Amino acid sequence: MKIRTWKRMAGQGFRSLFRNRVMSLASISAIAAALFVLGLVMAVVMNFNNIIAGLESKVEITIFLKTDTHSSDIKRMEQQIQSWEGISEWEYISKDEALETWREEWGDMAYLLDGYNSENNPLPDSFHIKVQKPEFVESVVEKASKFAAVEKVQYSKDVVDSIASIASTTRFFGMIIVVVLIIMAMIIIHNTIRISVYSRRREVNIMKYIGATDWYIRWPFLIEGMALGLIGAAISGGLTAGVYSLLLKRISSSPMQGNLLSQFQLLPLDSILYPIVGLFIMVGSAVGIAASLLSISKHLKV
Amino acid sequence: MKIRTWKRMAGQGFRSLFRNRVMSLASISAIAAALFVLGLVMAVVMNFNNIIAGLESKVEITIFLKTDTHSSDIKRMEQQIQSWEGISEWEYISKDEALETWREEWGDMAYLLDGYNSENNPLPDSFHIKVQKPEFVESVVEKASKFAAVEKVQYSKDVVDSIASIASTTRFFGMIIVVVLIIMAMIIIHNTIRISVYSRRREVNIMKYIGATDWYIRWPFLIEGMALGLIGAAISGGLTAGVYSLLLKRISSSPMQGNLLSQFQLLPLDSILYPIVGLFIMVGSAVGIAASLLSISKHLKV
Amino acid sequence: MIQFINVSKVYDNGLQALNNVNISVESGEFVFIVGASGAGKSTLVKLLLKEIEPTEGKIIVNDVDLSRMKRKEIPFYRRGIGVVFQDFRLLPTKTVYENVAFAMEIVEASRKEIRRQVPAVLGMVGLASKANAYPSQLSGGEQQRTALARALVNNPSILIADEPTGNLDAATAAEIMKIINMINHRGTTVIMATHARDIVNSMKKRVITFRKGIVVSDKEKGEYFCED
Amino acid sequence: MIQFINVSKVYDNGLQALNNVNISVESGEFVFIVGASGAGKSTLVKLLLKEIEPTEGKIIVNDVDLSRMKRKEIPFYRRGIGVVFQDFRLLPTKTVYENVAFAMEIVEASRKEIRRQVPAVLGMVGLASKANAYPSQLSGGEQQRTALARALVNNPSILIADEPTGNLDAATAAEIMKIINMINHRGTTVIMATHARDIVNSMKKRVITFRKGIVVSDKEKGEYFCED
Ligand SMILES: Nc1ncnc2c1ncn2[C@@H]1O[C@H](COP(=O)(O)OP(=O)(O)OP(=O)(O)O)[C@@H](O)[C@H]1O
Ligand SMILES: Nc1ncnc2c1ncn2[C@@H]1O[C@H](COP(=O)(O)OP(=O)(O)OP(=O)(O)O)[C@@H](O)[C@H]1O
Ligand SMILES: [Mg+2]
Ligand SMILES: [Mg+2]
Repeated sequence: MKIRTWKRMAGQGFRSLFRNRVMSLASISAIAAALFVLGLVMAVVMNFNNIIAGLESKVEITIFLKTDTHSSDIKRMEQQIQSWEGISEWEYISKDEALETWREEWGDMAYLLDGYNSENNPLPDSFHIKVQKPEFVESVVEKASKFAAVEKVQYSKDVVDSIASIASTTRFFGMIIVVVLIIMAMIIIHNTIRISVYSRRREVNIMKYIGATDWYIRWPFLIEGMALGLIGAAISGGLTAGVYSLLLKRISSSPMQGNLLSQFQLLPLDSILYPIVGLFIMVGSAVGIAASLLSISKHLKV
Repeated sequence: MKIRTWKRMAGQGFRSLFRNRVMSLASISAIAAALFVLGLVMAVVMNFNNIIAGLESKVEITIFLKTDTHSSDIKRMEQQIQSWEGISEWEYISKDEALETWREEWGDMAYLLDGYNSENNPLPDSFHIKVQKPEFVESVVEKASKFAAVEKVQYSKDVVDSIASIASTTRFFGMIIVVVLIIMAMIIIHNTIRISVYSRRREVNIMKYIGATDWYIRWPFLIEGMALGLIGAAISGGLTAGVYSLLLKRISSSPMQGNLLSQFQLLPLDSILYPIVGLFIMVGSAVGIAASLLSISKHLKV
Repeated sequence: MIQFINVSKVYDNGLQALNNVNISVESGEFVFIVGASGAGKSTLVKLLLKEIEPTEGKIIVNDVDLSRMKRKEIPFYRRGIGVVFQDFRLLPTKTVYENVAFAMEIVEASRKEIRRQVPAVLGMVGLASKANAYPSQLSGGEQQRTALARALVNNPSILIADEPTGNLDAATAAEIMKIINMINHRGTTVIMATHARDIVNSMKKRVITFRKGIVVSDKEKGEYFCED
Repeated sequence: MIQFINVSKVYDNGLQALNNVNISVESGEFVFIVGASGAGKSTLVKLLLKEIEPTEGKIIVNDVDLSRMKRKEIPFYRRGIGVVFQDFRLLPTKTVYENVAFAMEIVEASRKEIRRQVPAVLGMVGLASKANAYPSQLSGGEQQRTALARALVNNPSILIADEPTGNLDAATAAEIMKIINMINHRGTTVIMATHARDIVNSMKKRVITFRKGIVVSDKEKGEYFCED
């Protein structure tokens, strides 16, 4: 097709956006609403994943050593532990250090420990190991149990299980909701573009009978559909960014800061927004184009 | 108007639902999508409220008494504590009981306590008080501090603060999201009904010029709008119920059961569904009717 | 009685469609409105239906000034007028029968009346066999006759017909004119805008001729004057 | 050359609109199609445009069998035919100028050509002053002339006009017939369905008469026979 025809088509597509304001508004708000919710769900899922990742790195395995383990044995164990797969951090804590830590932690109640000193310290020496992922816990525990000098290996099976469970449940329901919403957004967009085509079926009909080719008729609708999708994506992107940054502000100024919830740091706006807006643009324009193609096909039949 | 006219109008309204399948489908899926998300948000908010209510009842204030407080003083304090406002539970734990509890709780490490018995027990007697709402904590602490026999009053300010904060943040953002969604649903529904009116503007025009009254023209649209809203409400109600019961099933069969998350019991389907469906029906039909009235008014102008 | 007193109509785009028109039509009269394309015939019809408002002047129908009419009264006023629109204005989603029955439903006629009256009127205009066809399944002339049937079904006291024979062959047109004449003999005022010179000249009725919005002649038992 | 060979058309609802029609029209001919309302004239036009398919028989235009035509070729075939539809088929959202220009845009004419050709054609049909009006702002006859302008703007080799004078007064109708006659003299084949007996009888052209879907007469320099 000639360049002037392309220009005409883009012009037609955008003009019809304005001429059919009512319908354009409906389409755009439908797309924006669907994508906005999709964005919120994605933001929540991404934050959950982030929190989970944080929690997962906190799983700690403690290896208590038998009393009077020789320091050369401890050296050897240190070397081996370093070589194990999936270890993210490890630390050796002598029984003296442990007693000191207890004293600090107990605070007001520390006088209960007053009877102990390095001579009669009842605590054992220990290794504290963090793994990269909960999956590594089993193998680390197994290997640790084989050391002759080990008295006991302790780790929180509870925490590991429930973390894995939160992670999979969140992803599972996040996916269900996102899929439902994408399907609904598709239905709405497809329908609104069908309506737009429907409202111009007379025009399409006339164009056909005075000799317009199928693609000549199709292109303005494709352009219109894509524009609708992209405008909707832009609006929902703005909305998502706005609500999310409001949330960030609110959280950072809230009294929770510095208490037990502060370990769950929300992701910054940037790292949330880019993938979400990218997805919005893809979904918006793809659905716009697909919907246009589907919608127009019926009315093109001779 | 005569009964036969009412019948005709209901017939017209429903027939036009079917005749304008394309648009009806768009309207219904828009309403259903908006209400579905509204339902999910409500379900989450309601569960959060429930969890918060559960947590709030867990706030505990501990009053440690001076060594050798006389049992008649303790009796008197018991009586006073009972009369305080906002107390949901209280318990007196003697220092012997406390030691026993420590032994149980420490498990493996209990040998550290082996040196203590009822003769040299370093622990104090104590009262443990639970309040109905975090707001009562301050007054309870204040009153308790006034007892002469009190050594120290201890409570988790952290937990109280963060619970109040979770509660208000959840409600705040829940409300924002719900309001945004209701506004979006209104825009979509209003637009889709405007489209429906628009697609029949010719018909409306003809009716006007052959002598139909304004209300004769309006009623079928009102009926159509209300039907759209109600069908959308029914679909989204079904969807919400389906997704929620899937969630319930999944949670109850998950490995989390019995561990730290099991204290957060999800609300049963019934107590979630009735208020949500009630709201759906109200919002759906109200918006349907309002949107119809707004939409038609423009085309009724002579 | 229908009176146009010093009526002018200027459209939004500045076009003067009617210019100081004075017409008076008695109840039961038969009047042809003729004139070239664009002379203002359809504008006159639209004014009479209160579809548009005059820019100047007064229109009085049965002693009621249309500009003073309350919004709520308009539908009831229009029910007394049967109109065949130049562009038919049929509902594409309704069959011929439904299009006609529709005009009766609006005035809350009973189902029985509708079932008696609609087939009778369709028979009168020669469309009995097309009752279940949709407008898109009709020929141009059949659509025009459907519009006429709808205009007549409520026994209006005034019948306004804008070019009701434009799409009809001579034979069918003569048939239609016979029906309209009969309606007129029953006492209905008839105002008919048309280009059909044969028909105008053969009917020997009052003829009002427009040229560019001005009444250039108004004669009893008139003729269609060709201006060139 | 246009040929209808044993063409019959039965609509979905069982109505036989055309019955074994055989017609042959040479390039450059001028043919009137006449017949009562519902005789099948518009059906013939729709068949020729490949808007509908014949139930039986073959239609051959310039040696191409329409039933064999590929889907992709249809638009290009239609560009060679200018049509004035009985219901005008104007775009309500475009002005008169745009409605006509539109037909040129479709064939990818340059902006310069469009700016030269459209006003010329509008002048020819007497609508120069209405170029910026929307169809809803036109009288019935003005709409009809807009449709004619659109049909002519691409210099088609065949002009099909379905009742192109139905909404026109005698003077304007005569003007339009002069234009169509001129187009025919330039070599364009003209097929015109009409009820206007005056026009048919005054033009002394070939007349094909339909009755209930059957060709009942086909005469050079024919007359419009009134059947009653
Ligand atoms: N809505 C409108 N806005 C602007 N101009 C209009 C409008 N409607 C009609 N006109 C103009 O007013 C003039 C009179 O129009 P009208 O429809 O009354 O003519 P008419 O006598 O019915 O013609 P015809 O025989 O062709 O139907 C015409 O020039 C037309 O273009
Ligand atoms: N889509 C359709 N479905 C069913 N029947 C149809 C359809 N289109 C036309 N008809 C019928 O076919 C017959 C011929 O219609 P056609 O439009 O060809 O008539 P015509 O000769 O053009 O009449 P007019 O002069 O009134 O325009 C009519 O009886 C009409 O009711
Ligand atoms: Mg007119
Ligand atoms: Mg026809």
